Amino acid sequence: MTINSAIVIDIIKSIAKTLAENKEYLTELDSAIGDADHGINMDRGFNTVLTKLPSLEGKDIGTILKTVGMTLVSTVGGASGPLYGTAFMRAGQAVAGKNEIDEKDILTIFEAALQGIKERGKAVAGEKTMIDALEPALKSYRDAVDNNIGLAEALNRAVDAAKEGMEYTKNIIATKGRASYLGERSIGHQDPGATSSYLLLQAAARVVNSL
Amino acid sequence: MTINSAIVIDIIKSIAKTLAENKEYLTELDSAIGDADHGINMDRGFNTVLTKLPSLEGKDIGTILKTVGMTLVSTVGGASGPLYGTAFMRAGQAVAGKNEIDEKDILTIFEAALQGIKERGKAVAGEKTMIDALEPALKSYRDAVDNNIGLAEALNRAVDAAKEGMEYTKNIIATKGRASYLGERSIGHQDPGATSSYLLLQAAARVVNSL
Amino acid sequence: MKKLINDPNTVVEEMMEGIVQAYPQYVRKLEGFNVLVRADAPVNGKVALVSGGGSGHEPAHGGYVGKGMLDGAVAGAVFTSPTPDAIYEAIKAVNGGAGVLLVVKNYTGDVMNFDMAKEMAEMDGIKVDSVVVNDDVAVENSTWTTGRRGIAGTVFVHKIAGAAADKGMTLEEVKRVGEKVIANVRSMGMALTPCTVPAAGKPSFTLAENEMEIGIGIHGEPGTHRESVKAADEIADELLNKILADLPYESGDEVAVMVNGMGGTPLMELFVINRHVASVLKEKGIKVYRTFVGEYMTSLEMQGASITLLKLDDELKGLLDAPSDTIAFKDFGR
Amino acid sequence: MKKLINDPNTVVEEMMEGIVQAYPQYVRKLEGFNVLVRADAPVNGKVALVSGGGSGHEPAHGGYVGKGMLDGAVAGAVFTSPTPDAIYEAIKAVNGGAGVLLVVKNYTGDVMNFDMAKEMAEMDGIKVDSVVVNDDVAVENSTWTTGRRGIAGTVFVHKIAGAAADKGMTLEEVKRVGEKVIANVRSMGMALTPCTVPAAGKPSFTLAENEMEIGIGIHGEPGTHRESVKAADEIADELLNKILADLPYESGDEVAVMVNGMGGTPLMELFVINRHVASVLKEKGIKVYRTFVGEYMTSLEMQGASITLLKLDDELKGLLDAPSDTIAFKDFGR
Ligand SMILES: Nc1ncnc2c1ncn2[C@@H]1O[C@H](COP(=O)(O)OP(=O)(O)O)[C@@H](O)[C@H]1O
Ligand SMILES: Nc1ncnc2c1ncn2[C@@H]1O[C@H](COP(=O)(O)OP(=O)(O)O)[C@@H](O)[C@H]1O
Ligand SMILES: [Mg+2]
Ligand SMILES: [Mg+2]
Ligand SMILES: [Mg+2]
Ligand SMILES: [Mg+2]
Repeated sequence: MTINSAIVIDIIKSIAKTLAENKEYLTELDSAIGDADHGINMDRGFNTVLTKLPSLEGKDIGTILKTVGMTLVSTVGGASGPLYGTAFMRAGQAVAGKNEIDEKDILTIFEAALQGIKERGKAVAGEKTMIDALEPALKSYRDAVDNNIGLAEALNRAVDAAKEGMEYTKNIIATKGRASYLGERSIGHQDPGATSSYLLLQAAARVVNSL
Repeated sequence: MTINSAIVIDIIKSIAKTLAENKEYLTELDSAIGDADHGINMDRGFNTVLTKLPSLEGKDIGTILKTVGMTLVSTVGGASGPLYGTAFMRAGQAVAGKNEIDEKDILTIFEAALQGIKERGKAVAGEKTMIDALEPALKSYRDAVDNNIGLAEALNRAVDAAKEGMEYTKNIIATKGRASYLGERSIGHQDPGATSSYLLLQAAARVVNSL
Repeated sequence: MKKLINDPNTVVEEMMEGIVQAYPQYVRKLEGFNVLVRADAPVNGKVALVSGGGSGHEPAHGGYVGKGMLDGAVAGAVFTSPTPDAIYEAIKAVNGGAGVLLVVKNYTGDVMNFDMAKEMAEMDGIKVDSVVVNDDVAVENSTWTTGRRGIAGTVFVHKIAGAAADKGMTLEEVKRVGEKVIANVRSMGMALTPCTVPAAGKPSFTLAENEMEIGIGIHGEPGTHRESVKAADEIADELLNKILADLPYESGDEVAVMVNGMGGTPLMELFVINRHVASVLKEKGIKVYRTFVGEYMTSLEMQGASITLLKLDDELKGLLDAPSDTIAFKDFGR
Repeated sequence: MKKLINDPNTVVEEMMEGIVQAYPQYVRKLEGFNVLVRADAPVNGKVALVSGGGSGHEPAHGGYVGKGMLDGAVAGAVFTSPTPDAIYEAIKAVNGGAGVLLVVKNYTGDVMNFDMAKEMAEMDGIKVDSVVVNDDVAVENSTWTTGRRGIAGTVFVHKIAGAAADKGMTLEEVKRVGEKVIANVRSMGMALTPCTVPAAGKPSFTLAENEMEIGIGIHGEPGTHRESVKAADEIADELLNKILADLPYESGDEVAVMVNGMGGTPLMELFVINRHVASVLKEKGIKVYRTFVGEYMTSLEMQGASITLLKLDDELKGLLDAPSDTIAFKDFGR
């Protein structure tokens, strides 16, 4: 199975919709251990992305992803803006010029994106951030691709792993981001960024599964 | 029956006690149509008066009342401070040098006090102020004295008239003092100053009745 | 009641100490009285200004003591006008031989206490005069009532009469200027939340989550009426309309604007209000000469705002632009 | 949620308009961005200072734009650090050829966004450097965390580095001065009430009538722990003790004190706090060189306070005393 530019645009729309639906939920999670804006931030960013999509129709996937990234950087703000923005920008660079991508390309995208997040945020897994959802998701996805089990199923496994990682964030102390100021008090709360990462992957998988 | 300096001091103590007991009640009345401080103001004033009483023992009644008045002026503040302060100061002037007073002297005191309040506050009866308690009280007292029915009973009648006047303040619009800013909205609420005047007369009568 | 205080009975004294500790370069306290005077008082040969009122309106009035504004500020108990003896001490301490002008807000208590102090000082041979500020248009003027209240517009009287005194004008002149400001200044306020007098321990009124109080004073009194909360622009319109109808203000007029917070209002919200005020005035052809947004005349922790317009002529403009250096009102002049 | 706003989605833009309408003599807004720069920017040959952060901290940061402090302030959404493109525009607009210093508060988001903007500006050949303020002692420092937060102490960095730039120092020198302030400034805050992000519509945490939150930041985040409310002096002690233990401060040291309100705190209460701070410092032989009491770095309508101590040497004293003229920080100098 391959994904073309039109599908990528559908995926972006699906992500935007999911984040809009979960705006309050994400903000609520952020109010427990952060500053109560994560859902608002993500929704503001992807809302602006939606307004850019018409102009991106027919463009290559690299351009689409890079534009999404730049839009997020310039509208989200906070910690998640540069992180997700960098992720999408790096993803776009990784598939520059391509009009169709397969599961291998998506692996490249995924790796580039996570690498970008790690470099920008100087964090590693286990610090109660989005990385705790994304890194296990990437691992599952890579294993699935290595075993040739098909894109849709590979994405589903990534989503499952992200969910597990997201839930795992409840058990650990935050050492990066705003929640780190809470120390022990951050335990028991699920990380908002890990949650948005899970939702984002889930929204993408949903589109691919419906193809 | 005559009243000597010691009894005057007892009366002042009784007033202080009554106002302390009614501090919250008076403040609550003032919060409905004023600025929620009348009980606090009166209590602060009479508390300071209490501290001055020891030094007043053996002094003539004029001096006692004048000192009470000056103390109220310098500790109560607000509208009630100058008004009650002036009342007591004028009362003191009216019986300057006397060590014993009878019901006629008390009539003089009462008239001087009310006159002082009216001059200081430029208000008349019917404006929803302490005058609405004091003026009918003075009238009843004067009638009683004219009919020679005795000091205690005369004071009791004054208290009854003050109570009626105080209750009447519920039915009228304030045109003086802070409550006047409420216009129509002041109707239905009892005036705090009329209430403290009633309480003050009641406390005085109580002492005289117990002689 | 949650407050950062130690004891409702000593809160005013402790506040006064905190002010003097923080700003000895601006003010000193008169021993035994809750009176702040200029650090360099009395200023010889200058007309001195004394104002004051209940506490709970901070930065009024102590925050306006200094060069180009007040010489002395007298603080009563919370929301209770100060007593004549304290005002009298203030007058004596700031009198520099050219007379003293009292700037009084129009409340029965304030007027009576300041009057008594004036009488006391005059007996000492000090030249004292007073002006009474009554800028609040929420309350209808009438010969049957005590007249309008003095609220945030008072700060313009401090500033402009203060500048007049600083320029060396006589007591009569300073009074004339103060009265000109009073004749041309109009204000109105509203509250989203009530406030709690420390010694009372509970709010002076209650408002439901969707209610606001319009036409409030600055002592936690209820206002003229209650409404459902609405958008900031509509609230600003409601206040502005009453103000604009009152003087009236006409196209071509120049005004100074004050958007004042009641103590608990974030600056963000005051600026949102100012945006609309500016646009309405522009539409009406009324020129905004200068704007002041902030907390100038407050009611403890109340959330809410008042709007003040001061109609200016050349004399008032010049004095408004004169330099002032006080704790809460600094202006380099221009 | 009761607020004097029109729409949570436009509140920051409307606030910016309200600021510019009120104070055109101090600031202008960059078209298309929530960026305020000095009315006279760029100042040729002077090192320019740019700071910023989420909105909701007013008067920070726009209130500190002007002579002797910041050249530009970038406002993000409420409590959300601004985006690199806006910061980049600010840098370009204020660059007077001598380089630009970014004053960043230590939050992951702020640091990343300012870093990205710095990279963008450097690609244009603009000399940019940055300092990161981390004065909050509530959060233990550790190599395992993101380090301490930047809170009210940031205003001292604006003031002192701003004065250094105003005196004509080079970018390296201004940065050195900024870092000296950072090395010597410590703060800690607490809240009696939470605050509500307009777009969120409900408070970020809740507190019972007898509870307070200690060790809060300035974004409505929960603090380090919760306690029963106590007397102002005890609260001040709790904050002061952590601050004093941190540097440490010694007898004979000279400090500047800032008692900062969180947005909804009456000045009265801040002065009560300052009274105790002054007396504790006096007892310890620490000399208070200057004190600042007011709302400098807020969290919307939160009631609460923070205490900041800045240890001074002669250089810092001289720069602290230099004149500044901004909307919210005016100083005649001395
Ligand atoms: N250094 C970091 N690396 C990776 N993710 C991070 C880092 N810091 C924070 N995050 C993520 O960002 C999320 C918070 O985003 P958001 O609330 O939008 O920004 P802010 O914390 O600035 O308000 C956190 O839940 C966390 O997952
Ligand atoms: N002009 C006046 N003449 C007589 N009594 C007055 C006048 N103005 C106010 N009062 C009385 O004072 C009372 C209020 O006193 P208080 O609350 O102590 O002062 P304030 O109104 O300054 O807060 C009113 O209830 C009223 O009875
Ligand atoms: Mg957040
Ligand atoms: Mg009262
Ligand atoms: Mg009062
Ligand atoms: Mg944020």
